[in-house]
Amino acid sequence: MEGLNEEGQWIVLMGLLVAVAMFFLALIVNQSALVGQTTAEGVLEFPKNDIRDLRTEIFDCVDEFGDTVDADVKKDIVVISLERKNAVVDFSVDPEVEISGGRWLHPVKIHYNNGVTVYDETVYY
Amino acid sequence: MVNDTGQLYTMEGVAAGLIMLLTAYIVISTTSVYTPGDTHITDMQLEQLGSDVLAMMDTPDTETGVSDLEVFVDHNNATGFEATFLDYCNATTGGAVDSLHMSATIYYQDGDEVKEYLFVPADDSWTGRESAVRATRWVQLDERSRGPPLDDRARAVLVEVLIWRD
Amino acid sequence: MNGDDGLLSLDFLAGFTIFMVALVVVVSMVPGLLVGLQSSGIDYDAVAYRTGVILVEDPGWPVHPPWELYDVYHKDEIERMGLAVSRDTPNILLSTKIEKFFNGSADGSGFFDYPDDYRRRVLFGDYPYVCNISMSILGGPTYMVGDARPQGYGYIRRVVKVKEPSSAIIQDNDLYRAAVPSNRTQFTVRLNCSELLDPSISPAYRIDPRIERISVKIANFSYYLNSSPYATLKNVRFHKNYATGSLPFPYTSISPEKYRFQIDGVDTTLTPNAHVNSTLYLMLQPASLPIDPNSVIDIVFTFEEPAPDPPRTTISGLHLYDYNATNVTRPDLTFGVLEVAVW
Amino acid sequence: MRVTMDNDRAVSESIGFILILGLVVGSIGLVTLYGYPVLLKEQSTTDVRNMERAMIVVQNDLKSLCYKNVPYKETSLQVSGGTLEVINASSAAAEKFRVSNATGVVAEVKLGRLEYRSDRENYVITLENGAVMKRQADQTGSVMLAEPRWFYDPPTRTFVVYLITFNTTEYMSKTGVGAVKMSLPQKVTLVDDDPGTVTVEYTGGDYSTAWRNYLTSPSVGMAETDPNTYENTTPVDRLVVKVYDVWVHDI
Repeated sequence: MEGLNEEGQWIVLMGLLVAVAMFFLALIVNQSALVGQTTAEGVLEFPKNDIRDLRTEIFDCVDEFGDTVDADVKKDIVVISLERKNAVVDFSVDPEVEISGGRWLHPVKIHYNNGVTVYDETVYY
Repeated sequence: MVNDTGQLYTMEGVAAGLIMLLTAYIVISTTSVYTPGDTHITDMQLEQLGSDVLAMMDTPDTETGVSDLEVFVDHNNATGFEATFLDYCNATTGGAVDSLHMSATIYYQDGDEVKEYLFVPADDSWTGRESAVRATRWVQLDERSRGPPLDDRARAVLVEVLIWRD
Repeated sequence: MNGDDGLLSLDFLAGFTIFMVALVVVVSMVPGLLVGLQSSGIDYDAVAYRTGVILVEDPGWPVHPPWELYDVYHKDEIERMGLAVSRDTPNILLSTKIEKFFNGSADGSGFFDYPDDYRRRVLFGDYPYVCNISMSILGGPTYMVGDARPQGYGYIRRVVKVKEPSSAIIQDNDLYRAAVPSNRTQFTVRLNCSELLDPSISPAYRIDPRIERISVKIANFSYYLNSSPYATLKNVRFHKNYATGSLPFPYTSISPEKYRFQIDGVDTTLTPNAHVNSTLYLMLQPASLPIDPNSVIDIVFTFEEPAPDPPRTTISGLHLYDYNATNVTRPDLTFGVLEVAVW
Repeated sequence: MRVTMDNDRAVSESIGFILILGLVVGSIGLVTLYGYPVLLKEQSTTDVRNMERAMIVVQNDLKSLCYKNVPYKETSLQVSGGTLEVINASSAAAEKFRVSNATGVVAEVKLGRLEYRSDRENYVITLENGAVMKRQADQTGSVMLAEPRWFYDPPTRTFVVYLITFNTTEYMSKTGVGAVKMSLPQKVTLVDDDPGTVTVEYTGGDYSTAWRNYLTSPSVGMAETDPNTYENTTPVDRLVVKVYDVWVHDI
């Protein structure tokens, strides 16, 4: 009789314990199923390379035309940006001004908006 | 008497086992955690690589030089573009060569319309069902007698490259 | 009762075995249940991406003076190791930064200790990440730091260009041959920093003696010999802002961390008083001279023959170390690829 | 305690057995009665949340197709506790956006959508026109979980509208593991440089609350003038309407 009472019971009880543990585990797993937005999506969403590329292109324009940027080229950039990059782009180049260090540079205003990221910059180039 | 107890031990084992298996079955059948495979990671890596390659092709090697990219586009040198692009993006530090493929299209503006022409066509590995990414780069072309489709005026064109892994 | 015990343990064994088998089956099912929660793979890729961005798009910190010039005693002041030439030139890396960065090992023989220094200065984060960072330069060396890659790791590959230091090679130039040679003659190489550090020149192509090596080579010295097999080089001195007195410098000892000077291919000090037959080569390590953006540095080679001897060299004049391509060779940017693996 | 008495044994054995059996049966009963329903409820909630997440992943694919000009996208996902179906843009059940300027209609597009209906909970999750939305079946309210990318750019006074349609060649629905395969064969960009007042009209109904909240939010900045009809509150110098025809090949 002690064989049954003291040794047989715990096999069933252990089984029960494991079962209950699994139940709780399942509840926890269910709770934590949702994960947030991943880093990769965040990186893809943020148009870092687009903005850098646009800046380089605008500086190339300034190199070529100075402050009288060719209207056709500006239109190229604005229209193609909207069509292919889905971004509203605007930029303007002002005549050179003297900045510290006695250098004469063009103030270049760049505006970029693709509905998720808005980027505005005035850079002296 | 002795036999009875013996059987009970076995039955208890079976009972405990059944309870656990049943619970495991219920638990597993009800918790269906299935996160869609994060394909965006490979997309992100490829996109970064593609942008890097185009940016580096657009960087002249010397201060007064003209970038490779500009020369290729300006002189419609598709084979040179393709070779350089694939060289750059398939290079690894270990010396092994990666298996990336590409096609490229150039977008330009013509009378209020954005038009395109295929610069580098896709090779045979393209079936239309690849997980591809796109990298783009602006190219500023000087005024020069160039011939169609890009006419002589100075213009900004957009080079778009589609990259996929074999 | 005693006979019972024996029988009982056999049956107990059977029951217990069934229980254990069931438990093992169940336990083996549970990890499959938890697999959906595992997201460390994503994390590794994110860390690799971030490390790639730091290395390729950031010049590191501190910037003035740049981190790669810190010696082993000031290593702790290095906060972040980035390889870019400047903030405005992403993907263009400086070769001296690359050399310093990959000078690391696990056994303490390198400048940096792997993995501690790399964890703190490029990988970041509380988790002790392990990495393998490698870089190869087209037609140049391949660098690597870290452990061998296991199965499954976060990865990013970046394509870059590498900027190598400039050098002035003076070869068979008639401008530096004096018509009337004298017993004591001086040849000067001038670095005008306000010209060199002109902000209108992109950092990607700039000659910056503060962060890059400067080297001067007189390739075919016999061209300047005055019908004699050799000439005597008394010394080499550095002058700042046209001052007559020379700058303080270890002129009389060989110190590789400051400079390297060779006569006919043999290392020597800057006060050699020795014969020159074929070549002179001087390389100044970055920031070995106290240079500010407006200083003018003159490197003066003085040749002097003892009194009764005739003049043995015709070399004299001023060579400008500037952006003129005939004066200074600036190597083209070279293509390179950088791989980061993190796990 | 060592027991030596014989009659103790029999008594203890049956009581012990009954006790254990009772305990086991009792706990199984309790778990079945209370625990299992909780687990099921929890599971269907999880199914719905998983589906929200999956829809956002599909929305990311859609973003790649439309905004990044990638020709083809495919994502595998598991649909459980409900059904995922595609409602073709040409079907009667498809909702509609009409965009007009001062002089007339610029674009009128039937959208089509990707829709998940939960079996147990009455939730419906929908990917329509680039937005992920959720509502309870048979009720009027709805919320937007992930927004589309319409925007007004104040410095250039540009208003950009994206209309995304879902097209299929046949009826599709799915339970279990499947892959959403989409491609973008064509898109149309309409630019109007002097639109005057821009009017956006939404017809079809189920998600009018979600769209109202979105269109009147600061990022878009429209005002509702009639039920489901919206006008811009800030002057628009340039109206850009982009229409994307997305083809769903399989789910």
